[in-house]
Amino acid sequence: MSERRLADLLAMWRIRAFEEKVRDLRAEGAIVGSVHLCVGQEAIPVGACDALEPRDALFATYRGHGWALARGVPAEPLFAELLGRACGVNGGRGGSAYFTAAEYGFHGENSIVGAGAPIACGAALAGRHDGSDRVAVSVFGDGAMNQGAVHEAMNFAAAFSLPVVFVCENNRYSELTPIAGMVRDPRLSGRAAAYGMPGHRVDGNDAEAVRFHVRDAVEAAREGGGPTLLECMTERLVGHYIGDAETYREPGELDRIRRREPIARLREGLLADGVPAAGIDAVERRARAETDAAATAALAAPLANPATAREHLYA
Amino acid sequence: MSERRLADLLAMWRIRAFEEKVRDLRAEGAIVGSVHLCVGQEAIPVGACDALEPRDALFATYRGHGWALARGVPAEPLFAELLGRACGVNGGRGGSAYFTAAEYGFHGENSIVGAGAPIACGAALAGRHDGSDRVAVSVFGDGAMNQGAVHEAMNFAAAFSLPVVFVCENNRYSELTPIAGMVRDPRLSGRAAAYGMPGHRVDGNDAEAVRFHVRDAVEAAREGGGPTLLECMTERLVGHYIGDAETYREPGELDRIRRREPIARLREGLLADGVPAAGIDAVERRARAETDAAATAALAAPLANPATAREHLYA
Amino acid sequence: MPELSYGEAVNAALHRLMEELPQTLVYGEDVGVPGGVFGVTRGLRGRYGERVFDTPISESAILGSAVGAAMFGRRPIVEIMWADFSLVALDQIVNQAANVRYVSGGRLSAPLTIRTQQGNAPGACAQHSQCLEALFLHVPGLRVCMPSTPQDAYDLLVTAVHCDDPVLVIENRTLYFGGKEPVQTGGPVRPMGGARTRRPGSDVTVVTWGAMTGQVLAAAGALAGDGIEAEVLETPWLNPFDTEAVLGSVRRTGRLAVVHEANVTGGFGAEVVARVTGSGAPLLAPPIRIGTPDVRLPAAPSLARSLVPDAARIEQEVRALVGKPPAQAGAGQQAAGQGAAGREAWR
Amino acid sequence: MPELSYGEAVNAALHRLMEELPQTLVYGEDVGVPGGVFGVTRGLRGRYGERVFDTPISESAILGSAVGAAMFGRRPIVEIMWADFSLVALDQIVNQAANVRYVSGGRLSAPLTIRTQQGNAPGACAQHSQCLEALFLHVPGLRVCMPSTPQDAYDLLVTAVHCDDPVLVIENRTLYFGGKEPVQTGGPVRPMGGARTRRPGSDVTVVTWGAMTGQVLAAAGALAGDGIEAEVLETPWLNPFDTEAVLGSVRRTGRLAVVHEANVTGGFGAEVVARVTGSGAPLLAPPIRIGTPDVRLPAAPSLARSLVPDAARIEQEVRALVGKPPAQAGAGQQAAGQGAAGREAWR
Ligand SMILES: Cc1ncc(C[n+]2csc(CCOP(=O)(O)OP(=O)(O)O)c2C)c(N)n1
Ligand SMILES: Cc1ncc(C[n+]2csc(CCOP(=O)(O)OP(=O)(O)O)c2C)c(N)n1
Ligand SMILES: [Mg+2]
Ligand SMILES: [Mg+2]
Repeated sequence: MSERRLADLLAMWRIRAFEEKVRDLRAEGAIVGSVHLCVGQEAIPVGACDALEPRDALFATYRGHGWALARGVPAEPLFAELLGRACGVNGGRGGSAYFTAAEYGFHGENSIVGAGAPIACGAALAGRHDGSDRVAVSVFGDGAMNQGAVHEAMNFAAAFSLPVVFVCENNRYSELTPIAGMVRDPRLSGRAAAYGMPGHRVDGNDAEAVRFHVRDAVEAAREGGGPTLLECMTERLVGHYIGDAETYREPGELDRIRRREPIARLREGLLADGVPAAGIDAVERRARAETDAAATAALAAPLANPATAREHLYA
Repeated sequence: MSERRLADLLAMWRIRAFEEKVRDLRAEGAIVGSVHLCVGQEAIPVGACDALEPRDALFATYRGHGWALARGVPAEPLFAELLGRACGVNGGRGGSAYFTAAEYGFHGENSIVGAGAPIACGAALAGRHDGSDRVAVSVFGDGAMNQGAVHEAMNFAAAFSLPVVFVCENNRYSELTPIAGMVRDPRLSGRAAAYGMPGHRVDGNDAEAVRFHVRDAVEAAREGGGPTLLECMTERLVGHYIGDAETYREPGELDRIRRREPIARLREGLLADGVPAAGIDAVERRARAETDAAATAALAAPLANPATAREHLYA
Repeated sequence: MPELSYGEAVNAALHRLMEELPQTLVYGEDVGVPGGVFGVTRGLRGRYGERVFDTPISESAILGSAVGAAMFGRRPIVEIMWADFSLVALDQIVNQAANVRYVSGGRLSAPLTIRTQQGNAPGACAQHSQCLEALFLHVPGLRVCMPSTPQDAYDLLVTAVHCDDPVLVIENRTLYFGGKEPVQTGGPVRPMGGARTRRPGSDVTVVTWGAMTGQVLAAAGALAGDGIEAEVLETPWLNPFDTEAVLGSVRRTGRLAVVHEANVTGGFGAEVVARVTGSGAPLLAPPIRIGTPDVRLPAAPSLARSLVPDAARIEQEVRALVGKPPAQAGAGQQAAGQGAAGREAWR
Repeated sequence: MPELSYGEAVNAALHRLMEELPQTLVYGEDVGVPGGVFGVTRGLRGRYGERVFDTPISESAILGSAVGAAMFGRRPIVEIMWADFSLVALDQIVNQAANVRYVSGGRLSAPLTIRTQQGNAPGACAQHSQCLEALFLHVPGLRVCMPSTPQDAYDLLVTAVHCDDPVLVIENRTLYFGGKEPVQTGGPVRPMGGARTRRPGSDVTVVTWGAMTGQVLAAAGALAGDGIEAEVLETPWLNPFDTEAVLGSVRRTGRLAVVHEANVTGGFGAEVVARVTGSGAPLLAPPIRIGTPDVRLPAAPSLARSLVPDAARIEQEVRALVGKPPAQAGAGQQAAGQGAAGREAWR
C-alpha cells in the first residue's frame, strides 16, 4: 500500500521537479515563449495514467507536461522539445504547448481550448473498428467546459457510447478569470447528465482517488458503457503561464492552496503512517537528480536544423 | 375564453394557409430553391408570440415563415420575398430561409443551425444597457441542441442572467434523421440543468400551453431571473423541405401525427365546447382568402431589380 | 463503362473505396440511413453497416473525430453538407488536421477526406451560396480538389481517400443530377494534381475550375464562332496546383483569364495571376479575373444571376481581352454591362 | 502629445471610445477585471463597470452576442485573443456579421469591432502563429485593418468603432510592448482606408502591412546604402484597400514587391500583384511576393526564424528584383539561401 503511495510520490515529484526546472530554464531564457506549468495539479495525471494501458489514447492540453511524463515519456526528449532541440519529441516543432509522443501513448497536447475532445472521440471510434478495445482519455480545464467543441464531443461520445473518459481539471481559474463567474452552477460534473452519461466530482489532489475513478470509467468504457465525465478538483500553485502576475488571487489564497496541494498532502499521509522522513525525502532528491541530468543532456543536444524546417508538410 | 382559442385558430390557419400556398407556388416553379415549411408546428409561434411585446427580439430558423406571421409580418411582403420581388421584406435578398422584418420585431430567420442563439444573447445584452427591458427569444430545433454555438449561448445567457427564452421546437427529426438516435437522453429540456437554468417540456401542439410557459419565462427574464429553456414537443406534417421523400417515416406515422396536430385538435376542442362548426370553418375560409389575396398581390409585383444587387454591402 | 451522373459517380467511388479500403468510414449528417440529402451516399449504410452512420448536427465533432480516427489508422470520409457550414468548425481543419503530420515530424498523419459541396443555386441564400476554396488553399497541409465532371468526381475522390494527408473534395450540388456520362470505374488510383486542357486554343488561356468550367466551355464555343480560339485549362486539383501547365499554355497564347465563381477579391484567381506574372511569362495584355463581384449572394434569382459569372459575361470579357470586336452587337452590348460590373468589382 | 507604446495606444483609444460613445461595450476572455492577457484593456473595468466584462471561453457566444448587440444599437468591441482562435467561431463573422446589412437591404447593421492579434513570436506553436488576414479579406461585408505604429493602433481602432459595419482590427503582440512614440490622442475620427508612404523611393515599390513594416523599413535602409531607393508603402487598411496609391507608386518605380508575414500561397500579396498587373501598369521586372513559405509554423525559434521573412531576406530579394549586386558578399550570400527558399516557396 505505502509502496504504491511512494510510487505516486515519485511520479508527482518527477513532474514537479520537471516543471520547476522548466521555470528556471525559462527564466534564464533557454526556453522561450509561453509555458503553462501544472505545479499543484500533479496528482491528476499520475492517478489517471496509472489506470491506462499502452493501447489507450491520451489527449491533453497545453498544460500537458505532467501528462506526458505520467504517460512515460522520458524527461530528456521533453526538455529537448522545450529547448527547440532536434532530439525533442517533436524535433522542436511542437514546443511547450503542442507536443506529442504517440509511441508512448501520448497523443498530444493541444493549444486550442477544447479542440482535443472531438479528436479523442475519433480515437475511440477507431478502436471500435480496429478491434483494439482502445479507450480514449480527453483532458481539458474547467474553462473548456464552455467551449462548443467540448459540448459536441460529449454528446457525440454519449450518443454513440464511445469509450471516452473526459477528465476536466478544475483548477478554479480559466487563465486569469475565476470559473465561478463564468457559469451559473459551478458543479461542472453535473453537466454529464445533460448527455446521459455519469459524471463525478473527484478529489484531484489525491492520486489514489483519481486512479479509482479513472479506472472505473475506463472499465465501463471498455465494456461498452460509453463515456464518463470526471471533474477533478485541484489548484495551480503557479500562474496560468510563466509571467502571470496572479493579481486575481485572494489574500492568503496561495497559503491555503499549499496546505492541500497533493505532494505535501501525500508526504504528511506517509509520515502519519510511519514511513520514515528520510525515505520520503530521498524520493524528492532522486526525482530532482534525474530531472537535472535530463535537462543537462537536453541542453547539450544540437538545435533543430533550419534546413529541415519545411519537411513533413505532406506525405 | 373561446374567443382567444378562435383567435389562436385564425392565427394558426393563417400560417397553414400561407405554407400550403407556398407549397403550391413552389410546385409551380414561381418560388425556387429549398423551402422549409412548419405545417403541424403552428401552435408554437402562435402561442409564443402572443406572450411577447413589440420591444422584444425574436430570432427564428429557416423554418420561420410561421414565426414571422405570428409576429405580425403581413403575408404579402413575405410572399413577395419568397418570390424574389423588390417589395419582399428583404427586397428578395433573404429568401425563404433568411428573411428579417425588424420593424415587426422579427429579427430574422437564420439558415445556419444554432447560429441565432448567440445573436439572441446579444439582443438581450443590448437591452441591459439601453434600458428597454427587452427579452430575446431564440428559436431552434431539436437537432440544434447538439451544435456548439447553442451550448455556448445557453451558458453565456445563464452565467450573466441575460433575459433570453430558448424555444426548442422538438419535431423529433433533424432533417432526415430521428433525434432519438443522436442523443442519449431524448428529454432535451433536461439539459437546462447543466446551465443552472429552468427547463420545461411543453405540449407544442397546444398554443395555450406554449403561451403559458413562454409568458412565464418572459416574466422571469424581465425580472432579472435569466434564461429558460422550453422544449416544445411537436411534429412536422410535411417533409423537412419541399421535395423530401420522407422515407424515414414509420408506417402509419403521418396518420398518427394528423390526429394530434394543433389545428385539428383545437377544432375538436372548440366543437366539444359547443362552438358551432360553421363559425370554426369560417375561420379557415377567412385565412385562406386573405392568404390567396396576399399571394396574388405579391405575384403581381415587379421582380427585384438587378441594378440594385450590389447596394447596401457597406454603410 | 457505366453511364453515371456526377452524383452517381461520387456514389460509385464511395462504394469502391469501402470495398478496397477496409479502413474507410463514411459519416456525417444524414449520410447513413437516409443516404444523404442529395442521395450521394445511398446504399452504403445497408451494405457496410456500422462503417457508415448518421451524426448529430455537430460539425466540430464530425471533423474532430475524423482527425482522431485518421490518426489511429482509419480513413474517414466525412461530409460537410455545405461548405458554408465548415465555418462553424474550421479550427478542426486548419488548426488540427493540417498540423498533425508537420508537428509530429511525420510520425503521425491524418488521412481524412472531407467531402463538401458549394456554390450558388437558384434561390439559395447568402449562407448557402459561398465558394470558399480560397480559404482552404491558403492553409499549408491541406489538399484541395474540385471535380466538375462525372469522371473527375469519381477519380478525384478515389485519389483523395488514398492520399495520406487531409484532402477536401469540393463538389457542386448543381452538378449532382446533371447528364450521365460514361465513367471508367475501378481503374488505377490516379496521381494527385495535374490540369486538363478541356479545349485547345491559341489566342488566350482561360484557367478555371469547378462548375464554372461548363460556363467557360460554352463561352469558348461562342468565341470560336468569331474566330477567337480560347484554350480552356481546367485545374480540378488546386492543391497541388499545376502552375507549369498554366505557364506552358500562357507562353503559347500570351493572354490569361482566370474564371471562378468565388468573389474576386482574395479569390484563388489572384494566386494564379500572381504566379503567371511573377514567372515573367510574356503577356500581350494584362491578365483578367472573372468572378462574382464582392458582395453577399442575394436569394432572388433575378439578383443572383446578375452577379455570378455566366457564359455570356465570360465571352464578353475574354473577347475584350483578346481585343477582337463581337460579330453582332446585340450579345456584346447585353454582356457589356455585366462585364463592366465584373471588372470594377475589385476597384 | 503623450508618449505611448503600441499597447498603450490601443488602451488610450479604448478609453476615448468608452467616453465618447456610450453605446460601446468591451468584452472578451480576461479583458475585464484582469485587463487583458497583454494588459491592453487595463483600467476599463474599474472605470466603466458593467460595460466592460470577462466572458466564458466561448468564441461563438462572444462574436454572436456582439453581432446581436450591434444589431440593437450597441457598438461592441470584442477581443479574440489570438486570430487563430477565430477559427472556432468563424461562422459568426462570415455567415452572420457580414450579412446583416446586405441581406436586410440596409435596414439593419452590425457595427461591431473585433480586436485580435496574430503572427509568430519566438517559441509560439503552429496554433498560435498564423496570419489570417487573407481569409477575412475574401469576405465581402467586413472591413479589415492592421496597425503597425502606436499612432495607427490608436487611430485605426477609433475609426473602426465609429464605422457602421463590422471591422476587424488585427494587432500584433510583438508590437504591444515596443518603444513609446508621441501619439496624438483625441483628434478627429480619421476616414477609413488610405496608404502610408513610410519611405519615398524611385527604384522599387514595396507594399507591406502589419509587423512586417518594420522589417521592410530596415531592409530599405540597408538597400539605400547600396544606392537602391525602395519606396515603402504601408497599407494599414486592407479593406478598403488603396489600390490607386499602389498603382501610383508602381507607375513611378516600375517594380513591385509585396511583403507579408502570412504564407505566400493565397496570401493577400497575390491580390495586390493581380490588381497591379491587371491594371496594365508597365513593369520593368516581374512582381515578387515575399512571405512565409507554405508550411506550418514550428515552435523552435531556430526553425521559425528560417521561415518568417526578416530584413535580411527582404533586402536580398528586393535587391535581386532591382538587379543591382550587393555591395559586400557576406550579407548577400547569407540571405541568398533564405531568398531561394522564399522564392521557391510556392513552386
Ligand atoms: C479556442 C481558444 N480560446 C481561447 C484560448 C486562450 N486560452 C488558452 S488557455 C485558456 C484558459 C483555459 O482555462 P481552463 O480550460 O480552465 O484550463 P487551465 O488553463 O485552467 O488548465 C484560454 C482562454 C485558446 N487557447 N483557445
Ligand atoms: C451548422 C449547420 N449544419 C448543418 C446544416 C444543414 N441543416 C439544415 S436544417 C438541419 C436540421 C436541423 O434540425 P432541427 O434543429 O431539429 O430543426 P428542424 O429542421 O427539425 O426544424 C440541418 C442539419 C446547417 N444549415 N447548418
Ligand atoms: Mg482552469
Ligand atoms: Mg427537428
